[in-house]
Amino acid sequence: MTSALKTEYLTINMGPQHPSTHGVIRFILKTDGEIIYECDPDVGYLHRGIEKIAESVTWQGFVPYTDRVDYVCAMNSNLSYCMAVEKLMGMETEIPKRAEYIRVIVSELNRISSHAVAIGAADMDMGAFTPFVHFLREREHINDLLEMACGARLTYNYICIGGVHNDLPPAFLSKTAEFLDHFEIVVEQINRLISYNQIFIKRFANVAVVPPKMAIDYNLVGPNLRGSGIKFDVRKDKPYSVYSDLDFDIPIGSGRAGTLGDCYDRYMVRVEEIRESIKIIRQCLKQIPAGETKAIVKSTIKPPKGHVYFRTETPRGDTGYFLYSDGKTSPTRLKIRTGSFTGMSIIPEIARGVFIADLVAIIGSLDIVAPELDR
Amino acid sequence: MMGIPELFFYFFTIMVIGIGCIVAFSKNLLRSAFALFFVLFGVAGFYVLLGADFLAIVQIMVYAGGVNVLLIFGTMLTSDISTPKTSSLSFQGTLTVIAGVTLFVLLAIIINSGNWPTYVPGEMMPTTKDLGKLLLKEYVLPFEVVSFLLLAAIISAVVLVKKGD
Amino acid sequence: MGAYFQNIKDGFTTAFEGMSISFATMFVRKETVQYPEVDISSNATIAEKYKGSLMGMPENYRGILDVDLSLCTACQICQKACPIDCIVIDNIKCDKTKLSDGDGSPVLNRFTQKEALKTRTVTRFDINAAKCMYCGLCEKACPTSAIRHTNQFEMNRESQEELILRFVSDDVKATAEKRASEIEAEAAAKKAAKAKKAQEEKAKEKGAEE
Amino acid sequence: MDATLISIGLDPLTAKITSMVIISVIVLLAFVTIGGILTLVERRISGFMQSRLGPNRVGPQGALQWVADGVKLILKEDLIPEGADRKLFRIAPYFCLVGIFGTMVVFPWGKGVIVADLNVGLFYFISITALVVFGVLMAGWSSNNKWSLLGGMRAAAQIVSYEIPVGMSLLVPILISGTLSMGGIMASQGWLPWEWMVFKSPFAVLSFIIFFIGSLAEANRTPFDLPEAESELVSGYCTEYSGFRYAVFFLSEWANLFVLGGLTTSVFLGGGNLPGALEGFTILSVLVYLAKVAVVIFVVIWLRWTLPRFRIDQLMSLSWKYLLPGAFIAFLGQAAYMLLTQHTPIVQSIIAVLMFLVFVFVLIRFGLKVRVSINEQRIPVNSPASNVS
Repeated sequence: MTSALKTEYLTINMGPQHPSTHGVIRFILKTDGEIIYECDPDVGYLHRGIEKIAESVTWQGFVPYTDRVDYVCAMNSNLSYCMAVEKLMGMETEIPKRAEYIRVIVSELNRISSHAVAIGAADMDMGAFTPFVHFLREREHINDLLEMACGARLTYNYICIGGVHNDLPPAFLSKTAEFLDHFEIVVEQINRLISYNQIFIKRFANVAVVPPKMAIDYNLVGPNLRGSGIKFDVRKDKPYSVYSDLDFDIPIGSGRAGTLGDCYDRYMVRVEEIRESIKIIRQCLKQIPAGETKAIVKSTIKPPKGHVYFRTETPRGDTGYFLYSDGKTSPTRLKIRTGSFTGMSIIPEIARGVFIADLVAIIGSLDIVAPELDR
Repeated sequence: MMGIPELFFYFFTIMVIGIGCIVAFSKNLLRSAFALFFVLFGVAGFYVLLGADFLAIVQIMVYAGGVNVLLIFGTMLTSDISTPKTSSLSFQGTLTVIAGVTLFVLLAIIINSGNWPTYVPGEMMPTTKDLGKLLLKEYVLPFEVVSFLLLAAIISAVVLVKKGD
Repeated sequence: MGAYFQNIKDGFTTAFEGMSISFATMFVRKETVQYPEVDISSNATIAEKYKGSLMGMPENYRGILDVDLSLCTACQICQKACPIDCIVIDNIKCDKTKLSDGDGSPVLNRFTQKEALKTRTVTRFDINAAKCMYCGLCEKACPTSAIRHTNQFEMNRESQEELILRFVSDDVKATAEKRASEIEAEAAAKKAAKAKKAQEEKAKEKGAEE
Repeated sequence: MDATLISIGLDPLTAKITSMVIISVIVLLAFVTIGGILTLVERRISGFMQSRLGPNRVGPQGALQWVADGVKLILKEDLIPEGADRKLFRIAPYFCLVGIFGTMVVFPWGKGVIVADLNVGLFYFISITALVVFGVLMAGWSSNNKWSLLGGMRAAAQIVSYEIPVGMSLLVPILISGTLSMGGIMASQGWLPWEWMVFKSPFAVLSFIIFFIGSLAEANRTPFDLPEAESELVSGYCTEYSGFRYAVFFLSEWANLFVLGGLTTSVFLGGGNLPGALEGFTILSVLVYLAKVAVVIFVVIWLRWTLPRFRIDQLMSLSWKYLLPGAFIAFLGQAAYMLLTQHTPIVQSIIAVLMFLVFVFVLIRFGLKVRVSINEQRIPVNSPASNVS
């Protein structure tokens, strides 16, 4: 009977300017009514050639560009790149202890703000605008703190090769401690507002299930991977900076509202990572030593010939920087490997046979940030 | 001197006939479906003029709001939406003409032979209560038979849809 | 069947919970900063009219770049540090102490003891504020803190041309160039004199040889 | 009015038509004002719920923002997309408008303040709003935009399927009051809260909840705003509209909010009934009525800024699996309840008072929750005390 009814597929163009694609991403959808039959992501609308630019600027001069790779968590991108260069130069051990702690504090603060945006944007895609604004309100406080540290609110350029550019202002630590006390409770309140809402759970549970094997096959990283129940975190498994001295857990998805690896798991992993980040910052605030914040680095560095690949855990997952040096003042080749790209690659697979509204949920739960995707 | 009811009567008549022509002759199927709404609405207007307020509301609610919306819905789903050029104007030879003429003649005979009450009620009297009483007392058997038929139709529709899965 | 009623119950209780929070928010302070009315330039000034909990601009805010030419040594380090080449500096050999600023006051050189400073001065110091990405690398590289970020951030201009900040006025440039040509002339004269002297000496030597 | 017009020398027919036109214009203007003010109210309330201020620049506390918005929309270019069905595209917004304004005929502004207390008033109310779905479908189809089409189809499916539970749940008040006229239903209730329709029986509560949820869906309010879900369908059926036509769509949407509040108030929440001693003060009755409507509108806005949106299949299952059986249970239960208690009005009153007390208890629970949330948000951040290093 079904074979007798020939239905034509409706081809819809979702994006590049669509409210829920978070930037300029385009999907070409073939739908049967509201059900997606085929989803073809079209990336590259925000490609700025950052990797090519790197070949024409100095090693230090590229740090501000890493802010732009992923402007939702610029600190983490800075950290990734700077640590990669430090490894290339073989000066990892020269970084002052205080600088390492400052780096961890600011990057974890930035991780919180990035996750707040990711969660809030997912809420907004589900039609709940208020939680999004509540999260942005809290993010403003983080922005204030980071602005206090470095003077900018979005593109920080605070972490530099050899440490951090300047020491933290005196009131920073006490203000951060106060903010954490405030935020820990408010984030739970916003969860009560949206994350535990029955409608919201029904929208996210059992949608776009990524089983653990598929997650590995498609090379998912970060919270998306952990949402499928795989306990892998670069901070824990290949510790860098001072993460080995800190005590924290790796939250993983458990299928608490439906199936393991569904949108709700990925979402809740982020919520719990916020809590873990709060824990990490609290420990850092206690343990931070006094002292220098920057190792002595020449104004124009020329790392030795060779190459290095360094990975850190950014909010969107395992971000890797591959650097190839010819011993010149700028990189010969630089490649950035980001979490959003792998997240995007799985969409055609999991967005088959779901509703258009579910595709929005998928994009929200995978936390795809267009600039990081296209670079 | 023409009163308000007469004015409305002529208005509705012109509307029903004129827009009925659009329904019949429009080349665009969806436009026909949209125009049908006005026809149904105009008929509801006649009911109001005849003092059948309940019937008028049911006409709007069921036919204009329900059936016609489903009709449009169905048309949208079936036809190629970007070029809706399916015409409802298609003469299929003499058979159509015969059928049309026969229908017209039959209707004319019925209208002429029937004994129609030709007065317009002066005051609009509520009909709801009487209708309810008639439906649940005198005509309860036909009423139930019709509802049984509808139930059967609904169940068969569900069964048909289920098979498609 | 249990799940059916559980759904209904959860739907109502969680909606109830959420509504209590959004209702409560109505009675808590508003975070909006009414920007032009509220002076946000520091933590103290923002507190005057604003009841929310956001901070004012910190002291190290990275706004539009400003250059203190009296400190500038025309060393061009900032130009090299800038990743997007928005700073353009031209310099010429010039005696800085004798120059005057646009308004006529003399440019004080606080580093007169350093000979190097005397010898070079900027004739062009343009910062393209439309291009600038406020990364602060120039500020960090500057050895004399001549280039620094202000806490100005309003930069609406009518054209892009106006966004190019020119710190060296034409007058100063003209004076500097004039002075430079003077110096050059002096140097040339000196050199000529030296050369003449040398020639004379050579001639003398020649003569002596002969 | 007719008499005044006849006295200045018009013949009766012209006078009647003139007065009709004048009254229509007045009602239209009143509705435009109400719709406009509601847009402002919604934006302000949403601002407050999000720790923002909302529009507060035009006029005192932003009171004239809606005028500014309206002027801006009217002055904008009226774009009709290439390949659109121009006639239908132009006519569609007015269907929405007529559907909502048509309810004005039976809209009870208070006790005895009603244009036409039709015998089938409630029924008329439900059926005339069917015009809205017509306008939405027309707009969705004629825009020649696939997102609009999806929006229009969603709207049609949604409104048609929610009309059934709404209609069914309204049978309970009809059963209790024994009439279909708006005035009659209002008159069958008292001014005390436990004399309101909603507390008359447990099944009335159930039908009230179903009616409220269903009419939210019919008015396309969150959590049922799927036809114009901005994160999914860009803007649904009004994606391609701009300028004046867009304003008409939005006006009818917010006017619909007011109509929703009015219907809920007059059918379930006691309308504009006053205590016996104050009987006859029409103005007071209208004020009481409007106050109740305002509360209902606030709740609707509040829900919109709290809840996320349903998915289309969940929306349908809510209607067919939850609301419709619930409405049937309410209807049958109410009939049984009336049969059982028809000779003991005292039991009915006791149950009504008990239910009111339950409601008060829920309100108190709610108040306590709100207090906890307020205290949580008041935990200081960036306080002067934290300035020390």
